[in-house]
Amino acid sequence: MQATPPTDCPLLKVSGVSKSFGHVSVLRDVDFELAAGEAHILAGENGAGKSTLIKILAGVHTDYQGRLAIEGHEVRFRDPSEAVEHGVAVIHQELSLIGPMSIADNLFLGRPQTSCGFVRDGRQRELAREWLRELDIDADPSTPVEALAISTQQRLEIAKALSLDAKILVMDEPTSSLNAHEVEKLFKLIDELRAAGVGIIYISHKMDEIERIADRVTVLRDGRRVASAPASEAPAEKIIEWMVGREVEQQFSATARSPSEPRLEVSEFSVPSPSGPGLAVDAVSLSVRRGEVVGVGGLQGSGASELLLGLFGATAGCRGRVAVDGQPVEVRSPRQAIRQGLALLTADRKTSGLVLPMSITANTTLASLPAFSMAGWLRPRRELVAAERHSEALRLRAASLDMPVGALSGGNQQKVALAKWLETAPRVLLLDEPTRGVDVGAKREIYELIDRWAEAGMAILLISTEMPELLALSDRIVVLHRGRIITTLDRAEASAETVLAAAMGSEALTPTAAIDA
Amino acid sequence: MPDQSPHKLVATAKAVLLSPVGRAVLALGLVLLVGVAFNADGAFFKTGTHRDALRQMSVYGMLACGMTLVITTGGIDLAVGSVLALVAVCSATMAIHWEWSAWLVVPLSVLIGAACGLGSGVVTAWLRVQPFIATLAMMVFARGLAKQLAGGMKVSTAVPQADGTYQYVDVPSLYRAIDARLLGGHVSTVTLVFLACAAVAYLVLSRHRLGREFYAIGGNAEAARLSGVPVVRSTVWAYVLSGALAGVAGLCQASQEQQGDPEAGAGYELTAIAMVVIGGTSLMGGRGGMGLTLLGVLTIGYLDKILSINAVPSATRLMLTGVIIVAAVLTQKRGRY
Amino acid sequence: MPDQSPHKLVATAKAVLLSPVGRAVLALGLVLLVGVAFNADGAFFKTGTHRDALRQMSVYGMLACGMTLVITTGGIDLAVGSVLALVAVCSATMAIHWEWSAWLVVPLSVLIGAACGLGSGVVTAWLRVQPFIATLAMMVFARGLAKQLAGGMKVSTAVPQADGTYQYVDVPSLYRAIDARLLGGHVSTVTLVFLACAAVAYLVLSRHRLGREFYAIGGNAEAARLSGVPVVRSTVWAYVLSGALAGVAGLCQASQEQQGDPEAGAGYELTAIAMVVIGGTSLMGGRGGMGLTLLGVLTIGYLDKILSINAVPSATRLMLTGVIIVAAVLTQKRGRY
Amino acid sequence: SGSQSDSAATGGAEPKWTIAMSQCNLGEPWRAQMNADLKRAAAEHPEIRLVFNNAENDTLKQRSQIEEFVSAGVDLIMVCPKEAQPLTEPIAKAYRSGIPVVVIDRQVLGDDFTTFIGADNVAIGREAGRWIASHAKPDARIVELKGLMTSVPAQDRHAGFREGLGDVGEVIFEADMQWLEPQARKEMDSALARFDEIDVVFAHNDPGAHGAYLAAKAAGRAEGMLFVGIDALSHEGIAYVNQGLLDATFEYPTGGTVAIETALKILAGEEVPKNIELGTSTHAQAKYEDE
Ligand SMILES: Nc1ncnc2c1ncn2[C@@H]1O[C@H](COP(=O)(O)OP(=O)(O)OP(=O)(O)O)[C@@H](O)[C@H]1O
Ligand SMILES: Nc1ncnc2c1ncn2[C@@H]1O[C@H](COP(=O)(O)OP(=O)(O)OP(=O)(O)O)[C@@H](O)[C@H]1O
Ligand SMILES: O[C@@H]1[C@@H](O)[C@H](O)OC[C@H]1O
Ligand SMILES: [Mg+2]
Ligand SMILES: [Mg+2]
Repeated sequence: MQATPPTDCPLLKVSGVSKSFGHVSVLRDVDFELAAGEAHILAGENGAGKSTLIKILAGVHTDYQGRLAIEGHEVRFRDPSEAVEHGVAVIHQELSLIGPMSIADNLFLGRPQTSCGFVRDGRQRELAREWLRELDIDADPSTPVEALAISTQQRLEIAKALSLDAKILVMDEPTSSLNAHEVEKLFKLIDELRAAGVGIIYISHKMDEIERIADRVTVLRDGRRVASAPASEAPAEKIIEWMVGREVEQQFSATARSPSEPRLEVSEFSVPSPSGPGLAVDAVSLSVRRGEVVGVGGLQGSGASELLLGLFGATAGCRGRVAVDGQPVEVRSPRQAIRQGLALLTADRKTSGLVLPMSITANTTLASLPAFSMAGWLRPRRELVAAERHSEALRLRAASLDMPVGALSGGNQQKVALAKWLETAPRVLLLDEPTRGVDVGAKREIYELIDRWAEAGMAILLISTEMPELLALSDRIVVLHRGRIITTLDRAEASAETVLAAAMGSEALTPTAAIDA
Repeated sequence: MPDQSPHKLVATAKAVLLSPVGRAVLALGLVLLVGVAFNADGAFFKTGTHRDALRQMSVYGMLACGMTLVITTGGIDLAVGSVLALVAVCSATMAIHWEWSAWLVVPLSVLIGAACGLGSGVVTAWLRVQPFIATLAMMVFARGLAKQLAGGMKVSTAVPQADGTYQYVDVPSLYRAIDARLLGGHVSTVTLVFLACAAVAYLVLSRHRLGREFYAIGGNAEAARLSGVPVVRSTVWAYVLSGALAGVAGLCQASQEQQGDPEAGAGYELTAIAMVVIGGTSLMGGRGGMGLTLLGVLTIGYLDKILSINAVPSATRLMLTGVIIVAAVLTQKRGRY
Repeated sequence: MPDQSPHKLVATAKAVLLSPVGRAVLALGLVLLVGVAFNADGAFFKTGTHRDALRQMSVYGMLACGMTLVITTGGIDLAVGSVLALVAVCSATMAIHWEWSAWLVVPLSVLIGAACGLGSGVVTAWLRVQPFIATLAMMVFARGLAKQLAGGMKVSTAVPQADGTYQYVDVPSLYRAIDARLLGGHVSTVTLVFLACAAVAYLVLSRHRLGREFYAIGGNAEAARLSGVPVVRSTVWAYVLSGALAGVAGLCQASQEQQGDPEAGAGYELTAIAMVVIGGTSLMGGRGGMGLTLLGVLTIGYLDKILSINAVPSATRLMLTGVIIVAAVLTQKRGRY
Repeated sequence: SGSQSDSAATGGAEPKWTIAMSQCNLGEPWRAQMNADLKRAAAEHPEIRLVFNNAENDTLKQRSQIEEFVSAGVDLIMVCPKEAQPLTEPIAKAYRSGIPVVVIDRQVLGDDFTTFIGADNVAIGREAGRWIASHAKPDARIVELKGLMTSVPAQDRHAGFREGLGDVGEVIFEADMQWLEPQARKEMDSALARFDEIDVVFAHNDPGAHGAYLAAKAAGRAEGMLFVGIDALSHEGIAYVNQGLLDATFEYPTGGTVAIETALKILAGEEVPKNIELGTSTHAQAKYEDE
């Protein structure tokens, strides 16, 4: 035990950390240092081991080799609460909120405000309200968390970590569901924390975010540290090269497309609100042509996700007309939708996208089982071939295709969800945040794939909170505001500013407001 | 806008009826309606019938209180019926054979129950055996122990002597007190004991930090752990409390039977679980509450009583029970979100 | 690198032992070891003992097969014991009293079981009542119906006549055939029936589209629905299959008892669930498989047999069962995927 | 009607008296038989209405049933108690409130009831023991399959049996089969596996003896083995004896007919004895009769 730490000793020092799951080695001899007041980016491809390193730091994984030291004192956490006691707060990649419990209870989980062991609900609500205000969350502290949109949940997760008053704040892809406005709000908070001497570890696959906040960058590849440099010596291209081991062109521009006849036609389509009376989507009409990518812009609560779910037959009580390839279709269940050639990649892979305990192969073929069975009997060989094909095309990183999807890294899970829908060879592809949590290399591959699918004649309806992605991929962007289409922008008109302005409801700013597909 | 208020009222009424509590009340209402319709020549309208109905459901109710805590964590406690028997045997030995004072017998009974719960809790939370198996093991173990301690017979006021004869002793005053009626004979003491248990369970579940942790563990154990909830310790507590409440139930059972029967409480765990679930609490954990359980206890308790006062033959009774249970919960959809 | 191979072997062995199947084998191994140690003067080493052990676990095993399917969907089927009794009564009535041919009795028995399963399935999947409650209702209903049909006594070869006397008829050849031994007397027919049931369940679960859908529903019902899985229909199928297998079990039970006892199978559901769970399948659904259940059936079946041949007194037997169950699954950590 | 209230009314005459009966459970055929016997006997008396209730093996439930009978104001209560101690008080209360109570089969404590009708299980066990002692070889190897040993009838039969057996034979295997046939077959399987020579099987009830017989039959060892049970229900034990499966069974009379006769006397105001003991009778295969 050192009495006083040497003054130059870093806030956090990770030395020689290794970790394996069974005989799969995930981290090998990793060193990492974090200084007070520093925003330190941890980058790497999907499955590189970033979250694993973070989980060691958070006291989640306790069996690892190597050492951790905080302010010169060696620590070895046995559970997450010990990490919190040592001033480490973590926002995990997978949300760790308790769905049925209220916002206030979630905020104070593990350290409730009590007197004689009894929870002081009034006090908790009061404190919660302050944190909600801080993060611009417009919700009552007694609302159950599961009723919140994912983006709100993610911001709540941030509030929860901030409220711990930590010395070390770790954020594992905290913005994967946030829109530009919300991200900017977070960065302001990060700046304040940095100024207050908090050390921040930030994991992200978004290069613009990295450029915006990085003081220092460390890159992992295949569980090894390949580089660590001050931000000034690590431009985006360099980081990507470290990550991938080769050069990847970052800027993506879609091939010029020539959309032909309408494939998906929607008129006067309304979707009831999931939370009470009223409509989440109000008489929306739009059409997507063969080979066209139509982006759907809008802020949280605009109803974009509901529109996609409604079109896919996942919500009861929708009204309106839908036609595919000129044929009116009646879609009253996802099953019917799939038969009509629709596919929906949902925004939340964990709750509605994947069956976590099932294997990669089984998830891949789940939506197209008829094609993989004869008289109901499955054909495992064929399934395997299909899974292998997608895994190669999407560069899936997994120890084996028999592995349960739940054991994959976040980005790789997303790839499996995509693979499932590709396997159905859809005519109309509905994508809700298709690259959430996906690394740059893979993201680029997905962009190229989307491009190729469009070229092959699919009609694609795309939701993305990542503005560059939305702008780069979409031939047109319809912007929703409170369930109505407020404007439609073509490629030339669309820019971050025009989309955002429309999303906030300012019709006046957009000259083409009246034009509709 | 005064013309809106009836509309609003209807909406409110609808919301209440569709809420979990509203649905549980509906289920109970349906059962009581059956009672009114088949009132066994007016027997259903006598206060004594209700006093007895409440007394009869009390022991099950105590088990259901503990079960609610465990189910909230996403677990299950199959051992409660056997723990009841074990405590009944032990308390009878202490109170009848050894003539110990109530000040010793009551706390020790609760403690024995809690110790069994501790066993189940440690095996399930710490050794990570599935709760179903861990408590099933405790269920057979406690039953065996009860039989062993009772020496294969009931522990009653006929105390076997060394020479093979029996000496008859008095029923201990503790037992008489528990089996008495209070408030002018209108309420059985065990009913009040049950209400006290329900109050304790309510306070723990809805007002205490521990209860909050039960919900968190049942809602998402991994997230709870990440948030610093001492998952193992809190889970163990849920089983300890369930065991302690089964201990209280065992004491009440022995008092009413005036003996400790090692075969007592067989199958009670299923009834207790059914009471919790029929209230609307999901076995998945993380949702529900004591209010719902109270309604569930009343629903099953009254169903049983109504069939009994009408002297419905057992085959018919079983069939009717099945049908009425389904009818009663039909409005309760499995919670999606 | 030849010097690595022993190291590799150890690693492989370790991986196998830590896999779910490996752990289930360990549990079974432990129980068999107890059998070797307490072999009841060598009775454990006689082939007949094993033939009998396998016969005795067969009826439970059939129920466990159906239970595995239901549990995979995240459900539970408490009705199997009662359905067994109902089918036992019906089959005895058809085969003994009405002297119907096996070609009618066998399919009808399976159908009656399947119909009960259909009832449970529709109530739980379509009307969305929690499986615990839906099948509990079916459990009491089927028991009541069995008693009603049997008229309060066993349906046996003593056939009551109009004048109050009894006429004795022969045990039907179907029953004799099911209760016979095959392969030179070394295997009971019911054991083969059980194996056939296990094979069917295995094929459905691991090779058929339906089984894949069961896993998907149990693993994440919402994701399954959004992937086009007909969640309601597939879930109903799980209960129908469980009911049908309980029907087979009822027929086998009646054949072995040479009568239809309306009280048969009481509590068998718990044993069947325990067999599934002790194999390592989680009650959460979405995981596990028939191989594990087979190991679970053997583990519980042999445990019972070993205690029986050693004539362990019932109190001790219960306590030992509890301890050995925990010891046997101690290595099984709760599955995190 | 679907109600169990069995008005035995034949000619539309309104029954004069209501008799309520609480049976401790109906899972055991013997108890179902008792109810059937009561019902048959009552059918001959249009002046009584007989109402049945089943306590499903739950003491406290049975206690409430008695309380319900009292509050319903029935004319006579019959009860086949699950337990002596816990039912003593409710029965006494009913009796003291002026309702005659006929206790059947199992005793209660004290004497606050009108009359007890039942057989002596020790005596029956003794009878069975004696019969075996005189029909088996002196060094017979005996298997005893006991009823649920926490219940009084099983304890009494066990004690009586050992007494009646005297020093004939040796009990080499005993197990608790909880009155259940499948359980008995299982335990007999184990006995057969352990012992190559078994001469006699005594089970505390006929289903148990039948299960044991089936086990021995399947093992090919039933020949020459004696199977003895208790109960002698016409559709069960007696049928087994008549079919040649069991060698003997000892009647454990249900007392149904006697109970109805006694009840009628009580209702008519006649004196009845406090204790009516039912005897047993032996039903053995014809081949033993000449001995
Ligand atoms: N519980 C586990 N069991 C087995 N393997 C695991 C487990 N958790 C992680 N892995 C594996 O460890 C590797 C690293 O995963 P990790 O989550 O650290 O990646 P990551 O760098 O955070 O990726 P992403 O950017 O996709 O989030 C992956 O190959 C993953 O499959
Ligand atoms: N199950 C639910 N129960 C109650 N309210 C819900 C539920 N699901 C969604 N909502 C509410 O409906 C509104 C619309 O949510 P939705 O997720 O569709 O928004 P979105 O347009 O997709 O936004 P985002 O960009 O955040 O994904 C939100 O205010 C959300 O809180
Ligand atoms: O078989 C009978 C048993 O079931 C009952 O409990 O007691 C009397 C026995 O003869
Ligand atoms: Mg990660
Ligand atoms: Mg959304």
